[in-house]
Amino acid sequence: MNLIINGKTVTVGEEIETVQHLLQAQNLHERVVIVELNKNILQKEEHSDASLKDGDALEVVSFVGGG
Amino acid sequence: MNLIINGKTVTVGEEIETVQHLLQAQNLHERVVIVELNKNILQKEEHSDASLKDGDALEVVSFVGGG
Amino acid sequence: MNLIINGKTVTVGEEIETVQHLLQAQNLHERVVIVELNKNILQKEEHSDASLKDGDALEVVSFVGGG
Amino acid sequence: MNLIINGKTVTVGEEIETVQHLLQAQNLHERVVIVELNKNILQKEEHSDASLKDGDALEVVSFVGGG
Amino acid sequence: MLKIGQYTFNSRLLLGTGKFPDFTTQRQAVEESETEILTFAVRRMDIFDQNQPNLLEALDVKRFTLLPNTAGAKNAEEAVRIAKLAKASGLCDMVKVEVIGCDKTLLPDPVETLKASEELLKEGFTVLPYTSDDVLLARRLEELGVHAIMPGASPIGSGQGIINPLNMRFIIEQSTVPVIVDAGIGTASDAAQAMELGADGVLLNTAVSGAKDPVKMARAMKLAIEAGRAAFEAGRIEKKQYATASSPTEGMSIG
Amino acid sequence: MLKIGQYTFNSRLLLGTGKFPDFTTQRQAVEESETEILTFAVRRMDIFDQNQPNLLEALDVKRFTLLPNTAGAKNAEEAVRIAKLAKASGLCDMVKVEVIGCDKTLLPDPVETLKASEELLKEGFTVLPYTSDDVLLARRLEELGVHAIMPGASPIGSGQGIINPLNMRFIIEQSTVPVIVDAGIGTASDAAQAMELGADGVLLNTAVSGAKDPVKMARAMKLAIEAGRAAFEAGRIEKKQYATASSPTEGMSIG
Amino acid sequence: MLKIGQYTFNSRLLLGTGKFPDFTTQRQAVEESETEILTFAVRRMDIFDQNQPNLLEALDVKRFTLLPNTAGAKNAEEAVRIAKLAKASGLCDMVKVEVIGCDKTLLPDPVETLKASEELLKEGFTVLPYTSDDVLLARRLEELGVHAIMPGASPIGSGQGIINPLNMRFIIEQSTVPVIVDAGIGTASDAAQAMELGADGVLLNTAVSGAKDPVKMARAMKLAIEAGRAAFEAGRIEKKQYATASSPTEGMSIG
Amino acid sequence: MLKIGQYTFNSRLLLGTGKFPDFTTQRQAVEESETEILTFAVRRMDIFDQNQPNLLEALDVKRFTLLPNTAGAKNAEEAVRIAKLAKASGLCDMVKVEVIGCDKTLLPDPVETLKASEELLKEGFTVLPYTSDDVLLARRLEELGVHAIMPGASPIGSGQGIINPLNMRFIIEQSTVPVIVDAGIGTASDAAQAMELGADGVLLNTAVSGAKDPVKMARAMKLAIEAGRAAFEAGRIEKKQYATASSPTEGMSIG
Repeated sequence: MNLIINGKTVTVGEEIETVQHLLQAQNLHERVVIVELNKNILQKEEHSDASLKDGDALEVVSFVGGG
Repeated sequence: MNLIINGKTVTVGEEIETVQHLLQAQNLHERVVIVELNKNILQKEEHSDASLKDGDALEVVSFVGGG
Repeated sequence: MNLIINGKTVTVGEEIETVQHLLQAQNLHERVVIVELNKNILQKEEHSDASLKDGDALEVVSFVGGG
Repeated sequence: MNLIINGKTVTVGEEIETVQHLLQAQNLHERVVIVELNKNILQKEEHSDASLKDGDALEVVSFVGGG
Repeated sequence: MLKIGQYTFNSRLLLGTGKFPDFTTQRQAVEESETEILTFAVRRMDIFDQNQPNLLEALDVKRFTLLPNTAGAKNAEEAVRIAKLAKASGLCDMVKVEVIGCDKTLLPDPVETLKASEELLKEGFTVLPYTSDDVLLARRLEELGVHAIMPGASPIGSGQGIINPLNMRFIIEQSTVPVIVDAGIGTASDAAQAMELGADGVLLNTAVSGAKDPVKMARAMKLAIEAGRAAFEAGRIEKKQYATASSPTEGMSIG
Repeated sequence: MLKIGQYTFNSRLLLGTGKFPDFTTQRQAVEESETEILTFAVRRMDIFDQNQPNLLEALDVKRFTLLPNTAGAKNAEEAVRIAKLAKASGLCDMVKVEVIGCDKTLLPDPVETLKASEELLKEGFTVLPYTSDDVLLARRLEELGVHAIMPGASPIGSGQGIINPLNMRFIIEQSTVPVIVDAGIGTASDAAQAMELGADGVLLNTAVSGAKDPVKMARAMKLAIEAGRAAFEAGRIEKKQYATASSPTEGMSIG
Repeated sequence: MLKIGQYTFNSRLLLGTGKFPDFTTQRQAVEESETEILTFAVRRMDIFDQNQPNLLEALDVKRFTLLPNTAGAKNAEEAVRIAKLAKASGLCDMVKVEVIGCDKTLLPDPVETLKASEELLKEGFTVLPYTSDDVLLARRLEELGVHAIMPGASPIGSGQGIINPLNMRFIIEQSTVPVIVDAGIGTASDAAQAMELGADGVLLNTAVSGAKDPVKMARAMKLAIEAGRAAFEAGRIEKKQYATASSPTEGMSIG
Repeated sequence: MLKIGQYTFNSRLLLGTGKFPDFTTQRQAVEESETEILTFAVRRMDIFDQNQPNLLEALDVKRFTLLPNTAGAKNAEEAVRIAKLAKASGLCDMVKVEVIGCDKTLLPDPVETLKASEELLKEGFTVLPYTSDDVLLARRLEELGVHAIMPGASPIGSGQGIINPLNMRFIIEQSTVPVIVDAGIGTASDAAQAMELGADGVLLNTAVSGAKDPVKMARAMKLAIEAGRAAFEAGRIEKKQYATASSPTEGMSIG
């Protein structure tokens, strides 16, 4: 399945059915990660129910140093 | 006839039929005077055609020192 | 005996034979007092030996608030 | 004859008998030149009487731009 | 040459007409200043008072470009109305947009100033807004199409001069329309500094009318603005922390 | 009118002659500045170099009062000698006493400056010492009988302008001889400010000779000094923290 | 106690987390500063780079209130989106509204800042807008209901300190919500001055992270803010032009 | 550690004891300031007035190093005499040389200050002259062998802070003995600035004793001096005219 993550097309395995799966696969589920799925910002608790389908566009952002 | 000039009610003679008459009566027709008749700003050349009727509200303003 | 203390003439009893006596008489011997006897500045330990005679001029100064 | 001019030893012809001669030889007699002969500052009018002998030390200065 | 909209001027001094001790002093000060632009306010007049002095008649208005302000307006609507009244005099189509947001500081309200400027531009006025030294606000006004930007040096009549020369320079650097430093000028060196920063002109009033000798101060301001402009064009030396000799340092030890 | 010793001048600008790009620019700058007093330094010359340019001959010295400085002197003795050499030219009896105590800041040595001034006064010179803005040092110099006090605005050639206007005002208020602000002037508004503080004149060099366009800057300085003087005489408005309307505040609400 | 919205803090220092040489230095600087509020930016992450360091994990975020900024937003819409993304982390509901209008000066756009603040207030955020020192703009923001006003002292990272203390004081005097001086602080005395003007807090970043020794500078800032606050509460002496003796002037002539 | 002559101190604050509202406030202010050096003046006392309060007895003098000043002296001779009187108390051998040359500005006389310092050094005193910010005068004093230089920030009690930071820095850079900024400090940020310039200490009096709350201001000054010193040691960022982002500028456009 193809996803557009932060503007780049990425192919992920079929086992990745939800945003939560995607983050777990990268070991990010424990970390501060914010996901926007098809322009819809997800709260942390929505990650597990947010199912992914081919062509979905995700923004994945975090906090970095800033003033 | 009663006019409301700059907020105050003033009684003027029947011979005052236009804004021009009003200004002439006060010797102001030669001077820098701007008249608003019933919220409608008059150009200088409109003064002579602007007829006055009882109860008309006029604003009469001029230039003063300012920065 | 007359002394000139800080510019003013003062009469003191015969029992006042030294600067130390003078200070003791005013209960100042324990305090921070600096004495100049006839233009000669006395160290604290010299007070008891500094004998006074009629007409001696004394400056008596102390510390006050200052910046 | 040797002269020390501004610290440098210079040999000049026998015809140079005065400061005036020296300046004329260099076409400086009309210009703003100040001469000190053996630590003695000369006024302009003294130049013609100031005779030079072997070993004399001269300072020759002028005005330059300054603030 | 100072160009504002379709107007051009030799003088870079815009002079306010408020608070002069008397008309004679004012007329002489205006003369000495060699200004070509005079600002005015619009106010109700008592038409039944014959002897009410009239400022304009004390001056030969034909010789000046009149710049009425919208002082007194608390919002865009009032400002627009005052501007239209002024224009109805047939004497001017320029206006200084002045919408004060605070009686204590007499500083302008950014939102209403933007609104009023936009509206008056639609109405075809030549628009000169009095604004703060907010750099992006100045840019917004320029984007609307105003004919000049008039940032304040410091509060009106305070005579504190240019408190923030950095913002002033930023506004001047970014602007493609003339920048006229307005309000807060206290003395000649303030006006010169404004010009040295690259301003196209200076608008002042109290600094002249409130001086002990307004006529002489008018002349001082004229000279200062010419001086500041010349210095700006001449290109000043850079500031250095340490010193640099003006007299030669070599060959100093004489004898 | 500026009076220094027995001399009187219409111009209040004293111009240094150092570091101009070329003699032509210098001559034009001198013209534009309308100065009547030119400063110079005294240096050894190479009498065997015919073509060595001579500054004075590039100018019609008769038209100017010459003010040689003692730049290069490290102590009073050297300063006195340089002054005497200058006087021996028969062209001047004025001298700018300049005894530098530090090569980095080029600031004057107070003790040697006092000594040199005292000695030169004995010798009958018209003495103008360059000094710091130390108020009591200025008073000491005046007590010696110097003909003018020349406090520095900031380090020579630094162009930082008047760093301490308070000391400058104190010096001006206490002085009965002319006070000429010397050194540190960077641009026109600095010169205007000096005059607004009440100075009797300004001596500058690098601000003009180092400008991109020295001739235009010379003109800017001339105008600025006139502007500042006029502003000083006119009596500026006081600075206020808050604003004061220049347009009438009453009868504002129109209709 | 500093109260912002429903939050209260003992420290009046808000510390940015940008541009520290390394996480260790940053952690120590944060410790020394004793700040309780840390600002952050929101950025895309590369989810496929495991070792990508995560700032928050370098700090014990539970101990701090997080204040994400909307840096990078060019308009209100982008700012609102960044704020919502930050809030979706579940870690914060405060936001520093930062809509930059110019890349060179990094000064804020007044119109977009107003829009973004209004929208985010509707969304229930605790809103702290970074704004210029435009006094009426600050008032407009307060009228919208923002929880604190954050006027810039000078351009971000410029270290120029408070260029316009007058506007800063006006903003502080008129505000009923906390005023936090944000941007431009260069060193400890700048922070102290901000507090002496009556500011409720100071937000800084580069002054600490860019110092040669960020940890020591963090401590300097903590002390300076306490010093400035204490001085503000203590009530400073008035400035006088002339001197006033601190030692008694009477009875001076001894003998 | 501040070393003056053979003395060393942890605190860099020297506190004057003049003009406190009462002894209790003074004692508390001294406590809060954590100063280790107290300045005093020497005056005639009325030995026949028993209840005459004695300042020293209100404080535990053993805990402090006493620094009597020579205030009141109009010349070197008077200063030397006052210093000797102070020393005869057996409580101190340090002295603040203070020879005032002008009652209006209370600025020091350079010549008499040099003379008095030279004489007192001969007499074996630890000499701390109060001087102007004249850079070469400070060097002259150091050449005499004084144990610290104490340049004034602005006139005594004026609270104007450091008017000429450039001279102050020059003095600090050239000095091999401690430089203590004395006189003119008005509030905490002034003291912090003095330390940021690299001063070794600050001497103040009126700023604390004249504050509405002297005790709190004493604490403010203590903190400010620590803050300023830490900032000096930390190495501040350089001032830049334009801005530098603290948040990352790359990867800003999100989605």
